[in-house]
Amino acid sequence: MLGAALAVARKDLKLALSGAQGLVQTVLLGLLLIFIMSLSREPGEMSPPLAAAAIFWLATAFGQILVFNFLYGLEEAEGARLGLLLSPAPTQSVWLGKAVAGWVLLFCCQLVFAPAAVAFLGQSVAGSVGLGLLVVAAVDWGLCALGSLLGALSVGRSSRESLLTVILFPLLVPALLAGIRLLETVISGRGLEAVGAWTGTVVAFDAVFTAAALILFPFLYTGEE
Amino acid sequence: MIRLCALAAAAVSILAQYAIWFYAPVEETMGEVQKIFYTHMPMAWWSLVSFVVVFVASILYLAKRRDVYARLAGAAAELGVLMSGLALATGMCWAKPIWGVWWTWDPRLTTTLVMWFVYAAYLLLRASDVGGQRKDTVLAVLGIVAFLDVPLVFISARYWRSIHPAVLGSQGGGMEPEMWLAMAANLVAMGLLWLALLAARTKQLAAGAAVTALLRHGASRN
Amino acid sequence: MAQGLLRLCRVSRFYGERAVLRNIELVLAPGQALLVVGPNGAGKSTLLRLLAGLLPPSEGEITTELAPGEIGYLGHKTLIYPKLTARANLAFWQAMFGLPRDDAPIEAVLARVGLSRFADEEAGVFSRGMSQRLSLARVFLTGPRLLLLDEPASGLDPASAAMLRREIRAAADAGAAVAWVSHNVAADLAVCDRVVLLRGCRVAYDGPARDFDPSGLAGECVC
Amino acid sequence: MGKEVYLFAANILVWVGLGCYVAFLATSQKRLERRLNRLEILNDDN
Repeated sequence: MLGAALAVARKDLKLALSGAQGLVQTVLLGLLLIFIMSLSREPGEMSPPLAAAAIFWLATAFGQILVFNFLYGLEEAEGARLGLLLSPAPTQSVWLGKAVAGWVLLFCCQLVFAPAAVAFLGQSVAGSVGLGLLVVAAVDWGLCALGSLLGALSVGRSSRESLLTVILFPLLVPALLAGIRLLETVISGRGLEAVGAWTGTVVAFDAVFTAAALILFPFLYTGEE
Repeated sequence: MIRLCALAAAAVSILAQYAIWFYAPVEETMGEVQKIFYTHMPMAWWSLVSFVVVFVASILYLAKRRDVYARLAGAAAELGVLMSGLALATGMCWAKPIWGVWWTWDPRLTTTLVMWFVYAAYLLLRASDVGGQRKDTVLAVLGIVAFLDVPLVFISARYWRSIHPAVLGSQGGGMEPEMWLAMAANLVAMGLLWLALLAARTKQLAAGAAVTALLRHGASRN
Repeated sequence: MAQGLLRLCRVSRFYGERAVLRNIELVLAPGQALLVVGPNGAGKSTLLRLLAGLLPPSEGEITTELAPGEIGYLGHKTLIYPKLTARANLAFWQAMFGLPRDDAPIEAVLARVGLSRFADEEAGVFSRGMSQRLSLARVFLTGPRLLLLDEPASGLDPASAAMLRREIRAAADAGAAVAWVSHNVAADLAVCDRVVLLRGCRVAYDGPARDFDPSGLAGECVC
Repeated sequence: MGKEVYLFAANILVWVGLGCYVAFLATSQKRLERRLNRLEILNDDN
């Protein structure tokens, strides 16, 4: 399963980075969001770290929708989904491969979002950058686990991206809240006493939806149109 | 069965309404407004039960592939959205006079709102052509995922508030026995109504499917 | 009836209110090339997807002795990633099917379908016929015991179509079971062993190819 | 006066909400019956 998942992830990354079209759109949309949100602050004024963290995660959440629509769209263009399903690898390896590819792509996007957020929203990072990366990576995995599961919704003839957004966003609320709070802590360099509880939430979110996806994905990803 | 349930619901509802307006004592600090509690509480309760039903029916559908479970999940989700929506609305009617705001970051309120969003989206997908032939399966998966999210939403909503301490105190403290009785009456009334509506809607969806099947076999004869 | 590779027992398939296939009984035997013919909308493609296990039957049962990954499927769509080179496409499927990472078999199948010269070009620039050849190479690469082909010759020039028929015959002679949907009955009849005619959601004829009279089909089948 | 209004409002909201759902059930039932009728006419023709 891991081998096949890796093959899927590698293929998807190659396609995403060579065409670059999917990634560029995501990055542009995120930057646009951050820029527009920056209009809410008076010139010369700093956005509160909480607001900056919230905007960062909002950009990420929108980016995630595009990323997974793109990743699952790849299989639909020439019907490759049928080939994946006929391969001896378990269906879950497709989920895992897409989740990993999405995770990497999302992280790349965030590497652009983060400096943009710092610049446009007037932030200065007081906490440790390493910790920030760790937080972002952990929350991203939760987003990608769920995004990869529900991205499979958009297969077949009814690929309605707006529907994916409307169901995915409320489900992501716990992970986003945790991400916002943890990132705010990192940006403001405040004490880490509250972080324990949030870390637990993130870990629980990651674990619950990874397990759920492993069980439920084969039901979603089938040969039916 | 449905008719009986509905009749019982009507009878108990009248009793429950009487209990709200005349039987239950007026609470000292909050006054008449506290009585919203009697309509609010059953809504919140039965909406949560509806979501549990969606969850269980979805699991059963994936395991057994019987259409009746898909229909049950659909009916329960409709009731759940309706009742959690009403719970939110009545909750706001409570919050405004007592707390002075329409909305506050209370974990229970927030969880209810997020769940309302999730299941409203679920109903939206149900009405759309999502998944094509696999629609019931897709919705069953969503029904499971949505319910797994409930505790996570609740926990995160609680932590969120615990950092920004609540502006507001907790709801009414000690309750008199008459209040308990009034609440129980309302709870039972809504429960019976809930059951009647759930059964009626499930049956209706089954009838719709039966007509579809008739068309299918009719087409074969031609 | 002999135990086949794959067996359909009273299988029906519905799409919503519409029946596509009803009470289909079919056994696929190894080494046999089966031609599936019938008018448009008779359920040929659906039958192939049922055989592939891509669709669950609405009613009835499918039993198989095939392991996962032993079915090769060629559909209307080519199952190719247009942004990858022909070689990278095949290498991906090699990895997906758990085969060892090896260039030799890829070269071999590319040569077999006559694409060696274009191995390092992006598949997106290929013509329909070349894409179909690459698709065929993908199928051969995994060495399937059951080959399912959904109108493989559509859009092919006569030379490619002839190559396709040759390869299909060779695969059947090598012991694979082949099920093959076609509109070009006259040409394909010569290559296959057995014919199944679908009409009105049911099997109207199932028997040896030499006893099948395609003249009755004229006008409703050839598109 | 004043605060009781909220109690009335809450109660009315609940019953209006439930009433709307029952009305929705009734209309879909009617639609179903119409479909069934059409089906019977179709079958009589055969």
